Amino acid sequence: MELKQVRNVVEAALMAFDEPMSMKALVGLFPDEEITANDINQVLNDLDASYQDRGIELKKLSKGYRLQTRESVQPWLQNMWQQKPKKLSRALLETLALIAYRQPITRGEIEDIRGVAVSSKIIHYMMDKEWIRILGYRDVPGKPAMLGTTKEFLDYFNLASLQDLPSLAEIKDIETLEQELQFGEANNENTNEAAAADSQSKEVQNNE
Amino acid sequence: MELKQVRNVVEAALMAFDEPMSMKALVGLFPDEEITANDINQVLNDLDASYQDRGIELKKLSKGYRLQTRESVQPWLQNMWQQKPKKLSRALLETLALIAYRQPITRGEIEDIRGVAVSSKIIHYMMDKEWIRILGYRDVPGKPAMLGTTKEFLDYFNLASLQDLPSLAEIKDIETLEQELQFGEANNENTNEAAAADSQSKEVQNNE
Amino acid sequence: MSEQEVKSNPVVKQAEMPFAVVEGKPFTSMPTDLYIPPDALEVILEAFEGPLDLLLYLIRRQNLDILNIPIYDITKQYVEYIELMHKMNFELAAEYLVMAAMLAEIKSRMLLPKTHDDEDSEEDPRAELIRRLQEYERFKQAAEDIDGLPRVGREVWVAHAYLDKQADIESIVDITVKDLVMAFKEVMMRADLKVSHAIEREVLSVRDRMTVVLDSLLKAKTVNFKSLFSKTEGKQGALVTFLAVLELLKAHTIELVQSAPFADIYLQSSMSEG
Repeated sequence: MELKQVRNVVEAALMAFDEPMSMKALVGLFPDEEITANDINQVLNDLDASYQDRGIELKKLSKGYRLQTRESVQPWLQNMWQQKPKKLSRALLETLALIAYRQPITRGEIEDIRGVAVSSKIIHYMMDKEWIRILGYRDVPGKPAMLGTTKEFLDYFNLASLQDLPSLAEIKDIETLEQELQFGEANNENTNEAAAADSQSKEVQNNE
Repeated sequence: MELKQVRNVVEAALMAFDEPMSMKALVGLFPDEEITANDINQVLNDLDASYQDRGIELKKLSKGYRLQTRESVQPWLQNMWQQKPKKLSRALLETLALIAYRQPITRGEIEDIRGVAVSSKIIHYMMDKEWIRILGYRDVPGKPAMLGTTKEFLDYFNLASLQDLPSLAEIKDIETLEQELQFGEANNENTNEAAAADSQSKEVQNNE
Repeated sequence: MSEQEVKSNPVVKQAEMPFAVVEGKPFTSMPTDLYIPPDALEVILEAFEGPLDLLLYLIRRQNLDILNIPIYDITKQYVEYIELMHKMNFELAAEYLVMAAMLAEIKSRMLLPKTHDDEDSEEDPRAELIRRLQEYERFKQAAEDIDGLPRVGREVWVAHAYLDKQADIESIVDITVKDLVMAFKEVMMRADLKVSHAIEREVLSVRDRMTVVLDSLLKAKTVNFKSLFSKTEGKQGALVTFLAVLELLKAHTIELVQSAPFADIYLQSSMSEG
């Protein structure tokens, strides 16, 4: 079987199935031919190159490969739909962020950090979307469920792995913190001084 | 706007949209540019020509244009659903589980427990499979239908009666077991926040 | 914004905070002083994701560094917000009150003179608050970052081509009893422990019997109560059936009818005439 034919089958398969396709699934398209993962890789590279100049791209996600439209054509494509995509609430996004960056995490821990109760509705919504799942139960009183994100979460947010999440802002360590506190204590009613300290620390944050 | 760019947008739109797209819808992608049906026609001809040698084709239907896989690649694509039985969605599984364990149960009660609406599609699917049936109607406002499982349901799951479903105590055992398994996993993953994703994606690669 | 009884607070430095708003309300920024138009209070409180968020807002509004919170000013402002909300009979989440108490405590501890003995053991009372604020702020930022990621259905769409015979895929499903059990376990755990207390073998057998009883009512309009019982099942079976009937009665699913005292009792569906 010629590689060109393999390429056509792989391209058609990627478009025919809505879920990302793993390398195994792609090799599995050819049970009767001797097609290796190497061949598939070459074909995927070819396809990727052929999409360079187009409105679609080949994306590698955690579960496998997916063909999707490029962000650059989004302004036109959004004209196709009557309704705007649903906005996610800040409460949901903050909860999701905590689960993504801090998994495995319990609901109580999320509430500690956010300082407010987490509504069951939000948890259920994300479970239903299969963005989060129960990883197990912590062996403490009440056996709280430990939550984590799923591959569907990565797919939906167009990430290959959790490492592709935007990096979390640094937190100042306690020693620096205490030094600054002691330094600033005498001036704590002086907003000008505080503002100066602020602009300094902003620079630091920008460098991070 | 260059025709090449128009072509990229049209191609991406045809791939992104589930239904055939009418000429009107295609022209409607460009509300701010002066793109005519003639331009779109030319672009569609170009696209059609570029697919001549590929696994996909542009098809004109009564409702509009649709991209579809060619019959010539069908034999390979068939291999996909032999190797990968489709998993039922979590929403369906949970709904079915609640009906099995809590029958007779109304849709509203299922929604209360799950915290999200139950889609009619899921109910219809299970009715179609004859896994569930309407046992009667509750005499409360709205006269909701009470759902229960069928003999076909028992057959499908190889159960002699509902009492053969594992009890809560037995579920607990499974749970403890899984928890122990997952605890080990979670601890490994927890050493570094991002490592969780890494091992997730590694798992996938190993499975491939 | 209405002009009535505007009171400005001299401590507050006015600084622009970008603030996107809500429900056709014309404001484009958060109020720059402590005055909030009464009808906007709810909208504004909803804009905050809890006490830490409100506190962060108060700090950022003045271009202050979290690390150097002027605890006196901030506490005063925070408490004024809370009091205002109280005055409006606004149902205030407990978390806001807890934070007010915490701020008041920090404030009072900072007023106490420090002895030399304390210096090593006691850290600045603000430290814990600052740690929490920093921690919250980084996840607030992370939430915004995640919101900015390209999403399926918003910035990108999955490319697909139509494939015939998709029905074939639908027809092949693969679930086992274990999938079902795990799904049940998960949904019940999520629904809180209070709901899941009652699923034991006995209850399931009652549920099973409820289905059997309803099934007999699908076949006939009325069913003789006696006919539900059979000697071969023994006492246990009779009890299960009886409990099933009680459950169905409780749920307004069936009703019992009797034509005369001591006559046979019949079951019928509550809906049979409706």
